Amino acid sequence: MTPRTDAQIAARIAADIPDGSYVNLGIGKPTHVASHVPEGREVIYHSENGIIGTGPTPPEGEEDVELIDASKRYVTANPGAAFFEHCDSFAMMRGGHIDIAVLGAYQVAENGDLANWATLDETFPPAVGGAMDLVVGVPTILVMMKHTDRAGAPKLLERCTYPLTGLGVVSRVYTDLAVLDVMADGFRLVELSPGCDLDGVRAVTAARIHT
Amino acid sequence: MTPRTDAQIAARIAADIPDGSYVNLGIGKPTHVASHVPEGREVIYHSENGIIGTGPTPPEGEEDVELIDASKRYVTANPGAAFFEHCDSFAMMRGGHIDIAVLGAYQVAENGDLANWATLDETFPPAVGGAMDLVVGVPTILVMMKHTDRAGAPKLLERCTYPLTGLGVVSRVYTDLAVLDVMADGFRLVELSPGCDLDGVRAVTAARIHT
Amino acid sequence: MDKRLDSLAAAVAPIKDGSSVMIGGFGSAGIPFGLIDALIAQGARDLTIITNNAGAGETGVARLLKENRVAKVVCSYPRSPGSIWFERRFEAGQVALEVVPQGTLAERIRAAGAGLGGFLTPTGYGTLLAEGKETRVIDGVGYVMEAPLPADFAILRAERGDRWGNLSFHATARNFNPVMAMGSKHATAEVRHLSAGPLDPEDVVTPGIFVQSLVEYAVRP
Amino acid sequence: MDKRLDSLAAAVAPIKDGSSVMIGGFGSAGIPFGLIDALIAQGARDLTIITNNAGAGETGVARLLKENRVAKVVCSYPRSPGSIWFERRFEAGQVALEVVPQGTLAERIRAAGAGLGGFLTPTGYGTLLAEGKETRVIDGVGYVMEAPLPADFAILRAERGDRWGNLSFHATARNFNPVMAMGSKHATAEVRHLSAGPLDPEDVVTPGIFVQSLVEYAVRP
Repeated sequence: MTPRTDAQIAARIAADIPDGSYVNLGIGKPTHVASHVPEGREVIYHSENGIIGTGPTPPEGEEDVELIDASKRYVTANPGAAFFEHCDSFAMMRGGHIDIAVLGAYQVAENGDLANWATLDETFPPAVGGAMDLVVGVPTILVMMKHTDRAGAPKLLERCTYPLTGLGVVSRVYTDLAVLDVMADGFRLVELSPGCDLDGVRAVTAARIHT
Repeated sequence: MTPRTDAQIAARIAADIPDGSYVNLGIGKPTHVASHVPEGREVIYHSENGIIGTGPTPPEGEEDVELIDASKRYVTANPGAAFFEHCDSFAMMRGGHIDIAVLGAYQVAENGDLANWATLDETFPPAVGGAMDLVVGVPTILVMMKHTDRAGAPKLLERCTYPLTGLGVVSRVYTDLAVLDVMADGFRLVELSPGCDLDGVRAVTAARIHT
Repeated sequence: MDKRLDSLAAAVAPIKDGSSVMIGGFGSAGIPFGLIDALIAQGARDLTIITNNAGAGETGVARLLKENRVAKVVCSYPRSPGSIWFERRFEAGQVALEVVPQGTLAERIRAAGAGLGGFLTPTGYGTLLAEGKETRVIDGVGYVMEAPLPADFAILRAERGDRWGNLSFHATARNFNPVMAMGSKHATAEVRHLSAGPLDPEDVVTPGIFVQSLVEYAVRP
Repeated sequence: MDKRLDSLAAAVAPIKDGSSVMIGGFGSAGIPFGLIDALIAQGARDLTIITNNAGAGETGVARLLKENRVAKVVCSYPRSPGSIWFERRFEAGQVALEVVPQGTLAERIRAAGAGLGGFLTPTGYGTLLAEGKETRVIDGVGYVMEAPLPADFAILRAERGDRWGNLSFHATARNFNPVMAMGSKHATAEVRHLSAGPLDPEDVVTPGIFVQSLVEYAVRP
């Protein structure tokens, strides 16, 4: 069994994004997807902080402290980019103009519920950011995450136990072990990571996996 | 009795507009107010179709077919002007950012109700434009109108009989015969036009006038 | 990504009988006369037209009315000097009319484009135009609940555009064009100057994500 | 009309103990560091701060928290790497927190600036952040009713400004600055380049009608 690395998961997701898509990459690991777009495809990235056409990291010494993405990393503007203010940025998200979002998650339920903004630890102030706006507006929500949490507990569940970000919003989950679609009747296996077997994946999944 | 001409009413209104005000002039006669601003005052004009800092009519031959005001007249842009789209334009109006609007009226009631968008003639399609947005958002609504209609019937009434534009919105009315404030208890005389007498004005007003 | 088309006809080709179509412009500024003429040539009928003015004279929206392509007009100001074709069709009962206060019209279109389910506006409270609508009073101010107003298509006019669909405008020709790009499912623009190279990202007024196609049309009315 | 002031101190002078203050910026971009430092020097306390992030490190919003000037934070993202001062004050019960989804935060500020009484958004429906709020389902989609969020003041950062208060921005420093100018009763901006001559009316992002004062502050963080 050779679980996919973050880079391999990112590449697998990138393969599913059609040419000409408008895409929002969530903060953290999903930003890696941009490095794996297959040759010949143009994907346009939206950052919630006010740029569409977000380009790669600038060379060292050429950073612009006021040109950043939602992860607060220095970025560039690709040809055809535009800058705008926050209401317009969230109109793009909430209004269904962005085609695909790739997000991290604490938990995903078989009904498509997503939990990715707050844990049950009440001393830890919860930070929602733009996640709730993305999931209600973007028609295709892809989740990129480890199959289990740091303690080895399943993150794919019958029902989420953490506070929800959105209800029934996830289309597909990409983990180190498998790719799964969220269907009307629950998770359906799309593919296993190379060398992974279905029983092994089911053992670390707290919901049924249809095949 | 020498009723004020339109130009004289416009000048009287202009005298009441403080330096540095943001002002919207309704279509038709209120646009004349801009020609009568006293020396030394800067008044900034908003046109609902997307300009603030509207300037005077351009010289003949220098008109720009895409630089017009809400009355669809050719205008210019004063130094410090800005162009914007319709949602921003109406946010300025509805959100209380414009200080004063000068509007025409069919009828004004002693409770400040304004009727200036539709008559009772049902074959005549009513045109509301931006009037209803202006009256709810702009704190000071000044009305410029003849004291009576073409048939000689009063336009200052106890209650409007035409469909309302807004409820209790008018601050002051400037007619050819008088200037009247709208107070909690009804119309109060501010001044009579030169040579006009109060009894004569009361005779063509269908509401009480307090002095 | 290249959203440029070769002809006005290609830009309006997807519009169908019965479509709802937003048309940008206010007065003489920002009206897509080229696309309107192409839409008339294309032949679609029973259109619901969402626009500020119901047209005047014999061109633009007035020509759509003259050619009997319009089932309904949603606008703020149907009655302008010279709006004879609207008046003729309206009096003959050939066209339905929904009058919406101008700021509410813009905001309803924006709500559709921004994914909102409705909003409370003080505009029109207590008037004929609020009859039958949900209202409420908050801190002594009356509000009317207004619904989003989406459309299948928008036809727009811009000054400059690039192949990504980014648009900028000239003077007061901006008006309803940006919000209609946002509020429609498929927006197409006639653009005075259309370039293969990109607009400066600081100068873009309507980002290309809101625009599905555009075509050069250099004629200024 | 000349809205230019001579000093950052003059710009923040009207802010009082207990005022609500919007602060522009997202990450390192568009934060009015100069005005924040002037506000700390000015001494106002018990402030309600409306901003996207609760600050990180020892500068900006974090410094306001460190200096104990903040009674409440309304924001979308209190927890960033290095947001130690927010965490310290929050855990000690010294600062109240209202977490608002980012798009709802922007839209609530806009509603205040646009004179709307509230709006229905799908964001947060069915989640913890909608608890206790009015909801409704329209055509199968759940919505939460959100109220306008006004403020007494806004402190902003812009790239260019003129004496009429017109502003334009640089790259992603635009973010919340324009909507906060609109949503506050009194907005003041630190501006990298401030000119006596006017900005080009096509280039203005925030028209001066939304800005009460501005001051040149050339330092870029």
